[in-house]
Amino acid sequence: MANKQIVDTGKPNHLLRDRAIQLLIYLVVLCVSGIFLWILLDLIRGGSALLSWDFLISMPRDTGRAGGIGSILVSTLLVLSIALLVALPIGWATAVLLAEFIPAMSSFGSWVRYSLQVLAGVPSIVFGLFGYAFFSIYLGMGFSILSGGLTLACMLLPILVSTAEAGLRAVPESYRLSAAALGMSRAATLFHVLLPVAVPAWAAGLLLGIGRAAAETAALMFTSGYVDRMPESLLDSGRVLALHIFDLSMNVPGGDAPAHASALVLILLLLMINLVAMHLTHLWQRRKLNTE
Amino acid sequence: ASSHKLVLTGSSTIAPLAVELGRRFESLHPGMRVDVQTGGSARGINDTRKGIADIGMVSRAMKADEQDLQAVTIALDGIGIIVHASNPVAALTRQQIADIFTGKITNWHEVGGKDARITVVNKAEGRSTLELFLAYFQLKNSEIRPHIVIGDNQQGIKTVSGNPHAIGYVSIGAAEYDAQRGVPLKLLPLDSVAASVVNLRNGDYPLSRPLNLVTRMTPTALAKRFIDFARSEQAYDLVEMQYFIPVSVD
Amino acid sequence: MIWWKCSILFQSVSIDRWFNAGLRLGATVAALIMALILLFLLLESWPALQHIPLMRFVTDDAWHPLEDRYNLLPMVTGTLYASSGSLLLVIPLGIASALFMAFYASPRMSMLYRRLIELLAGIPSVVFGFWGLTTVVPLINQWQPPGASLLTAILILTLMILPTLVLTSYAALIAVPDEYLRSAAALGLSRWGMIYGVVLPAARQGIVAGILLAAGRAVGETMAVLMVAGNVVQHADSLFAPIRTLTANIALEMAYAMGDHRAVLFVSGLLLLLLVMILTTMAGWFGKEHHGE
Amino acid sequence: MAAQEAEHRMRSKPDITTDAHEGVNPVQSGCAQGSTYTLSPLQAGPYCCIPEPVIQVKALSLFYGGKCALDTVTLDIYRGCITALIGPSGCGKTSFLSALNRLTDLIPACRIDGAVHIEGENIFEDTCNVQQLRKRIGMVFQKPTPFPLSIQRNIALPLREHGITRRTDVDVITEQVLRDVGLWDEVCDRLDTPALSLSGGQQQRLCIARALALDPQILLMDEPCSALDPIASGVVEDLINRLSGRYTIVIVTHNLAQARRIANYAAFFWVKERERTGHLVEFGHCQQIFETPAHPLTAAYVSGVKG
Amino acid sequence: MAAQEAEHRMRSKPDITTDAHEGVNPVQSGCAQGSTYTLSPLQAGPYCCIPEPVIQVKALSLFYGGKCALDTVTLDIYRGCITALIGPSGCGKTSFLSALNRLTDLIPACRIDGAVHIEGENIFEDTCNVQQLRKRIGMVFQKPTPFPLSIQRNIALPLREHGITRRTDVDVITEQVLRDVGLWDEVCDRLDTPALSLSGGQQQRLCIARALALDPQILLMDEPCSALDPIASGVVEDLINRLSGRYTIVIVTHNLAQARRIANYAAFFWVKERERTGHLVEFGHCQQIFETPAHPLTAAYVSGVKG
Ligand SMILES: Nc1ncnc2c1ncn2[C@@H]1O[C@H](COP(=O)(O)OP(=O)(O)OP(=O)(O)O)[C@@H](O)[C@H]1O
Ligand SMILES: Nc1ncnc2c1ncn2[C@@H]1O[C@H](COP(=O)(O)OP(=O)(O)OP(=O)(O)O)[C@@H](O)[C@H]1O
Ligand SMILES: [Mg+2]
Ligand SMILES: [Mg+2]
Repeated sequence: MANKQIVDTGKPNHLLRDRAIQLLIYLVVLCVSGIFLWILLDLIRGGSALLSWDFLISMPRDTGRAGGIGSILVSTLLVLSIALLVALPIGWATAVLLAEFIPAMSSFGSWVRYSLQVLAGVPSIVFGLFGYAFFSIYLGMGFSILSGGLTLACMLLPILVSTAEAGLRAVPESYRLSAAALGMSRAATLFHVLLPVAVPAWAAGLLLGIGRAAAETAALMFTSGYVDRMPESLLDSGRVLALHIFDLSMNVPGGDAPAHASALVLILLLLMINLVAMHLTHLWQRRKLNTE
Repeated sequence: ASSHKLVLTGSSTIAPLAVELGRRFESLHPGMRVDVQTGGSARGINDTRKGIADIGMVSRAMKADEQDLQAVTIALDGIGIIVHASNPVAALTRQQIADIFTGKITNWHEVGGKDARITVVNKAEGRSTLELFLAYFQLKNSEIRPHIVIGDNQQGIKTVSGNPHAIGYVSIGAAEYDAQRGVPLKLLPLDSVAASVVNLRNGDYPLSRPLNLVTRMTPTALAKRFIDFARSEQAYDLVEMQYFIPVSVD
Repeated sequence: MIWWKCSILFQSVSIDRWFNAGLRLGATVAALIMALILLFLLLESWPALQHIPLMRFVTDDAWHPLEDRYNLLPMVTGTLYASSGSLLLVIPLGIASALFMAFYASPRMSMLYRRLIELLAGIPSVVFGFWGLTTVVPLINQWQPPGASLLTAILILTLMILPTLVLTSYAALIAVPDEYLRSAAALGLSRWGMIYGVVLPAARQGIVAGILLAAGRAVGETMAVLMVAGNVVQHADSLFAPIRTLTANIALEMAYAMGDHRAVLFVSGLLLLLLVMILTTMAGWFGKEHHGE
Repeated sequence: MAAQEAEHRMRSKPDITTDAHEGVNPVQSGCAQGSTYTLSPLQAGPYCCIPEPVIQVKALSLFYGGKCALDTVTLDIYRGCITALIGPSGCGKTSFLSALNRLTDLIPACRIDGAVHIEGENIFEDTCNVQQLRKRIGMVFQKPTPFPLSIQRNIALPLREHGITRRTDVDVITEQVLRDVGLWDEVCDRLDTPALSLSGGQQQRLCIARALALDPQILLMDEPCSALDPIASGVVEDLINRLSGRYTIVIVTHNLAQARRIANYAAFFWVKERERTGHLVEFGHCQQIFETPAHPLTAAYVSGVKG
Repeated sequence: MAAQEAEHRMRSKPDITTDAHEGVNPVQSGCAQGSTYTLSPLQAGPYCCIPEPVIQVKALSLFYGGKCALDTVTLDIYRGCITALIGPSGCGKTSFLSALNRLTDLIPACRIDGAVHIEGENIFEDTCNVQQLRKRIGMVFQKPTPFPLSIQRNIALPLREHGITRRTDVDVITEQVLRDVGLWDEVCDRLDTPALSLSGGQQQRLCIARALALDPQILLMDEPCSALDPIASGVVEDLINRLSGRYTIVIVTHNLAQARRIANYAAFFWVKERERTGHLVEFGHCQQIFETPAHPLTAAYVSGVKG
């Protein structure tokens, strides 16, 4: 046919182009996976020998060269929980407010949004400086798990808000309209209709936040401190895993093997949190929504 | 700081030692807590002045404007020049080192090594190791032409051990620890005195520094007890384990 | 009994009001944090700002704070070079990865790759820095000494921010309505034609948001860069020249700084904050313009 | 009328006494026999389209941002009657409906001038309880919009919200409204499956059922049949016919034949070419609008287009 | 026929020579005068519904996961004719259409048995060039689905993709197809605005124009009018009438009156109650299906429901 000719002249290079792009994309993926597997393998090679249950529960000795990371795990979890306990309510409340309760263009809304966007771009070390100046010195918390947790909470806020807000915005407008038309209050609409739909996005944001928080070094250097003993209260200083890894590799001669092992533990921990959170989200959504 | 808790902050060189000291101190005095934070000597001074810390750790001699604090030396440490183990250069004169660091000598073959560009590893501004090094070679930091600037000791060791043409300087203790465990690293003698703990102890090695614990003029009873403990013979083995030199109490 | 029913209604109205108040409180706190950060950075850097004229931060001949020379400019360029370099690399890599997960891989592969990327998102930056220091730097050193350089910084940064970009743009890609895909396919568009012509424009906003997020991380990353960038305060004249970024400078010197030196470091923190504020404002304008069209 | 009223009250307030519950019993037994019950009382109820305005729209103008979408509409809607809104796309029919139950509140840029009195009360006043208002005014959208919940919960959720929480009451009402829309037989064995797994027509009927469950006085329907196949559409149309009299119904439809079949009154909207502002051209008895339109535009529209 | 062919060639191959471009010139000048041009040649073209099958569907079965959605449909679709698919919701009309241009490939869980021959070639064979196939078969969906691009780019994008890249060619074709669907006058001064800012009816016509731009031989339309108001719907219906003969059209519609008005052939699908499997009940001339249906189900459907 007449038009076939045109297409036939166009066709081969399209096919070629498609193939080439596909090849490129596969190459990129191979490269990325390759490099990441390389890092992981390096870590495993360096640290797997040390990894054992004992390593997880015993205290570090000899500045971390010997012993385990028991106290450090505890500090890490404490700092993380404080950060989440503080950041989640504030962050999610802000997200709900921004997405559901005030018009996007209102001055309060745009002010909040602007400051969150700035916060999202603030380097973690600046958070560290701020936490040191505000929580540790001005509020007198000293080097403590509390101060570190609060600093991290500030850092997590923008991530939590933006993911949760995006999740809510992705819920079709029609749900809101029909809920309103049924005379439901906005709070009820939120809890019974919007949240169940948005929850995977929230969970993803939460996970992203936990990942960031657990891997954070710079913000905690000046706030939660270096002490590697078992914390007895929230006002004690406690060294988190990422900082432990940093210290072992930068400051302790012969600290490489435990640093590798600690990094492995951190990654496994994140993986576990990831899987558990995904599972819980799924269960919850299923219960709420009766999806099959 | 409460009556049963001691907070130490300051030099990252002393911190590992202080942690071990604290651990033993705690076992001797149940109910005590010793918290050690690292950072740098300046932070030790700062925090002690502000009262955030009971004791500051300072890995250099006290300066003139720091006479408001009371310093006690608990150990000695040396600074050693390090190169990669594969570097054929066995020794450098004081002048050669100064020239290398100021960029007048840029190739190893000028000092009898292979034909390769020298990578100068310097420390970041403010570190006491840097201050000591500069003072010894009578240089100013602005004269140094570094290729890499590092923070902590281990970063220096990792940089030099990963680069056959690098030259840097770190705490002798740390370097010796790693060198003995197979890290490709070589300590160069200084003024033809081998950089080793032994020579440091003899007092032969020229580039050494005191490791101080500082307090405010009237230390708390607890801080005083800890400092006394740190200087006592009970702590010698801990000091030596970190490759430092205990100072003998008279 | 009727009052009971009324009270429920009344409750749900007042719940809305209380709820709204609570939310506003939370949002105010969130917004105040930025103000607080600004305030405290200003307070801490005040001693320096008071007697060091602002111009000196750009006109001094070098960065030797102990010798009273405070030129921050080389570190600003260092930050810009490193982050824009890594962005240049990460944008194609990240989007290609996201496309792979959304349109090229089988569901299983996609899941696997996604897990891998999620894992990487959680690897602490220290580990990247550590790996760069012991693996990448020596490699590059063999080729162009000293190894620790702008290039290594860019490479390591790229690896670090890749997961952020991949995950966000993947989310944006799969949010593109199926209808677009269906009608594109029905028009006989090839896979790439569909992606380039329809999917990417439709997902543009999400992807740009991801890029901004990644850019934020690139500018703010401290530890990894500190370990691999060489940290020499200079304007980089080639990819192989060592550089120092503003954040690395703070981390390197903060612990040892006193007096003016310390205050100047806070000034550089302030500078970073201002930089971010300006970028955010610009992004806002940009977004608005696009919105308006 | 009175009997019907009583039955309404019983349904919407089942917690008055336990007697009320027993009073509902016959309904249940009736249901078990088939769909006879729900059809009969409705059909038996008096057909009462009373020329007494329930909704009085007074000079209503509606703006999106700066743009005027609806220009000074004045219109009465009569109790128990079916009023059809017709007109081309974009003439503001949906906007008009949304203004009646203040759904426009949800659109930040939307501003309203004028007044709408429902049972004599101006709904745009601050004293108006919006949730209560929306309970009284049911709305059905063009696209079926069930919540992503189970069928059962789709109906139970708004009931809960309005204070009907007892399990048995909710179940009774659920069955009743599902029968009303002819969905009961199709879904009674899978009330727990997601509503989104229903077909389009079923979803739409579920939405109507959901609106009916709150026992509103007024029902706003925005092209309820346009997404449906003829069978489902016929069912819904029948349903609307049965509901009239009991409810005041305002329906938007593009299907003129349908409007003609079911409506008592019709309002014709038109949109000006240039400024794209919608306005009311003509309002009157359905027959009058379709057979003796007063305005040439109306005449052109009702005759010229293919339904 | 021959004249028409020539005109096609001109349109779809504007880069043959520069003469071709001049040949198109009268079109442009014609356009400037109004929509006379596009209407006249099409209407002038011979009405050619030829009883020669273009599409032969042979025992087509379609499964979603394990569930059979369409059961052994065998059907011929004739060249240049309009074939209407009617039937209740969920009977598999959309699925059937999607199978014809292998859009079902996009649904991972979807499996197909049987064969579809288009111009004698089995499209389910691996050798079939799917993109080429889909270019030959235009499709319009129930919901308007313009891409989130400008109006201009919505049409230019598929053209580019199929090798028509010269700016002038693209512009000529764009104008022509927009005239074909009667959209040119409405949008000619704002071709660069986002297509999503158009009204529903305009969007749908844009989608039709987009499909026409590729100059397909076959046009599949899935309820193209259901989202439209009567005016827009009438315009589209006219358009379909004009396109018949030139294109082979398969249209799904819920509007039986419409089907009756425009279709040459009709196929009636039904869905079994229990297993929800769709199947073809009857296929024949439109008149026959509507007036003398062979199957009682068909009879019930075409008479019993209100269009
Ligand atoms: N949320 C909104 N923001 C801005 N403009 C809007 C919004 N909703 C509707 N409009 C505009 O208001 C006008 C009237 O829209 P409306 O939806 O009321 O029309 P309609 O009569 O319901 O049309 P249709 O028959 O297509 O549903 C249109 O021009 C439309 O573009
Ligand atoms: N992607 C899918 N996955 C699983 N099942 C599907 C999918 N699409 C359609 N179905 C099912 O296949 C059957 C036929 O659907 P189809 O959309 O073809 O019906 P239809 O005749 O077009 O209906 P309507 O008139 O409502 O558009 C339905 O039961 C539907 O639930
Ligand atoms: Mg509408
Ligand atoms: Mg369909």
